[in-house]
Amino acid sequence: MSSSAAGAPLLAAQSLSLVRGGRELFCELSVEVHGGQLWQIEGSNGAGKTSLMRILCGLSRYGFEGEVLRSVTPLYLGHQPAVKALLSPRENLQWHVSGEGLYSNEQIDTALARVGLCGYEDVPSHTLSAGQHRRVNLARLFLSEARLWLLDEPFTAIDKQGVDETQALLASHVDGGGAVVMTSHQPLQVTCNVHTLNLVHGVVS
Amino acid sequence: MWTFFHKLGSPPWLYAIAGAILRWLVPITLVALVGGMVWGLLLTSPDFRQGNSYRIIYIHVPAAVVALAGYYVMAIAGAISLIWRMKMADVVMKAAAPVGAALTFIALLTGAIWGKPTWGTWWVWDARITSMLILLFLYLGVVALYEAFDNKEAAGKACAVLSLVGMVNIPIIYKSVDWWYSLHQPASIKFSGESTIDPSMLYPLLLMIAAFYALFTCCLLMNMRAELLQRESRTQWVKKIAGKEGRR
Amino acid sequence: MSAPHTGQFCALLLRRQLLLAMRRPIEMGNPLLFFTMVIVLFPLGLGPAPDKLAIFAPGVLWITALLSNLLTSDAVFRSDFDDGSLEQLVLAPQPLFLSALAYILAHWLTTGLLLALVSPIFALMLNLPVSALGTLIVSLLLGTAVLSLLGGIGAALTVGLKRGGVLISLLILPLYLPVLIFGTAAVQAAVTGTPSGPYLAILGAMLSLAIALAPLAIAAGLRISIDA
Amino acid sequence: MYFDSFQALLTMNGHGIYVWPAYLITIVVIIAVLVAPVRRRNRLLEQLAAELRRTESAAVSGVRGQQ
Repeated sequence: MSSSAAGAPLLAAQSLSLVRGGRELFCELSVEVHGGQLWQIEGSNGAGKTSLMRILCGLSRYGFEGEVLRSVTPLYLGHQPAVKALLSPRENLQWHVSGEGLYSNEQIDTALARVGLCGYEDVPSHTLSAGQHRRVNLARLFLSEARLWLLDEPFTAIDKQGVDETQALLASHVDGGGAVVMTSHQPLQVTCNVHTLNLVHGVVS
Repeated sequence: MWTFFHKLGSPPWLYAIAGAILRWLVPITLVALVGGMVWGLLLTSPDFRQGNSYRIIYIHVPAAVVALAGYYVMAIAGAISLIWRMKMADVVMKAAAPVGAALTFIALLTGAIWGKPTWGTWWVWDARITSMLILLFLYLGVVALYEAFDNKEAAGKACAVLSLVGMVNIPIIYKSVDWWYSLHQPASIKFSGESTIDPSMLYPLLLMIAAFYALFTCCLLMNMRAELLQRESRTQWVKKIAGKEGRR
Repeated sequence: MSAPHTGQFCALLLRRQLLLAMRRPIEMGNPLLFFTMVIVLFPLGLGPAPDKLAIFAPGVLWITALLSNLLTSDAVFRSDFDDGSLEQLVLAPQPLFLSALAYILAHWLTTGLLLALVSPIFALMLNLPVSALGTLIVSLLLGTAVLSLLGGIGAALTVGLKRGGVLISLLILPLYLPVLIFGTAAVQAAVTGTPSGPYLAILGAMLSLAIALAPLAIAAGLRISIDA
Repeated sequence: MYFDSFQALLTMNGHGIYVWPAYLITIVVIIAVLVAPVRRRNRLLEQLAAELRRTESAAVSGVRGQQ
């Protein structure tokens, strides 16, 4: 169920090159992400993984060569959790600045319960820990209807159980015809096939 | 036409053509500047009202005119850089800002010096001088914003937005200040209208305006060349030039 | 569950920003406190003679309003930039310039509007004639909205910079001038008993122009700052 | 020439103290804006040339080291 995915790609990057501070981070990188695929971007620290993610999701619009085509609006989770300390987790998700969707209370309750924040729905977020902030952010994955997920280090500050649950979620998203592009230092333990994109060597088959 | 446009986007070509233009433009500029100054200082007769102090007009007015035009050059380059993503437009913008600021400074300073014998005071909150002061702030804002960004590409885009905002605002600022001055204008200060200028005084003025435009172009091109070298310092064509000219 | 359409999203953002401001009432009070303190400085510096104060009152009130607006404009996008919300906002499918307008409206409601409403107290302390109070409020309502929009441009351009605080004043103070000129002129006209309508009309025209153009510049600035 | 003597040219009926400094400052500023880019360019080129020499010599010594 890997490269057989038919139709137009959800995300296509054509010969991306990036030079930062006189150093070439990657060169002529091309990748096509179809529904039903999970891509992991590989590279050591400072290799340009985050830069590539920002180019793929559209936050970086110049300073690189090449072209990125997105056929759907992706959901992007960056390094910052985008959780307002003054708002409760429920308010954070309900009025999320990403403009994704309007969710009912039940949906939010379920999503927060899935990330282990049951009972924290209506406390101010500044009483939560950094890891819990990241979990609030991950709850967006349970709510989202976006087909393409771009996740930059989604497992940072998440405990073992949370990582397992998130990986299961990624697998079910991919099985449902969605696509995931993510960076992570840990090897993924998921039931689906993992495609690897290496910043130096390109697509690894 | 399109090949010309494409060539404009090519740094080595731009560097070479700017060098070729400068080779004859710099001497012409210097001759025009010296000629205009000598003409204005030595050969014209003094104004019947202001006496010899009016000779400052030959640097004050050209500097002010070109400073204002320079802002528009900068803003239009900014628009090109934002709309067509042309990197060379960023270079033009970056190169224009300090020159424009320097010319505005000249206009302000000579205006103040001119004010002393004419109005008896160094500084008058006259509409035109106040507008020039605001123009200086706008220029300095662009320079400061550019320097504040570490990422020079983002700096260029940010300055482009700022200079466009400034361009929309310049007429509004000028009109407001003009109106404000007419509201508060003390009766003792009067201006001699420039429309009554005598041809014998006008010709050197026109020469000086042309000379300042040429000066602006020279500085613009020279700054662009330096900026191009810095931006392209990793490329082969710059290394070749460095290998040829850098050893001394 | 579908994505909110543009108007809905702007209303959501507005509500979110207002709620955030309400949860930090002290921060909402800070510009007002600043306004008060600077107003107190002027009689101390200029002398307490009532007639002298009355002459300077329109200018003093307007300059102080302008400074307290400047003080707060740096914070419009700052916290959202720091916690990553701004990235998400930029990526939202809804047009960014309308979202930016919602932010600016929230900023104006929590600064300019409050300032305009409390200004009569300070105007009376500065001996401004009662007949000019109405004009003062209207001119501040219109003028501070323009200031918020212009300040938003500066905030958007400098939000990615660590030391943006001083820079923002250099960038936007020159743009504030027309508002200051006509705002003061309107109040002065009301003091002398001449019609202040034309000046208010000009302020309104400036506001219309600013509403039309400033959000575009703010959106462009935000995209650039996010990218840097 | 309008002025009769060098003295008259200098004083300009009392306006010389305004006119001459104005021109002088202008000339200084003009020279500054003309010289600044030239100096910047020369400095850049020298830096780049030095860098080139460094990498060249490094390459040469690297080759020697291998031999």
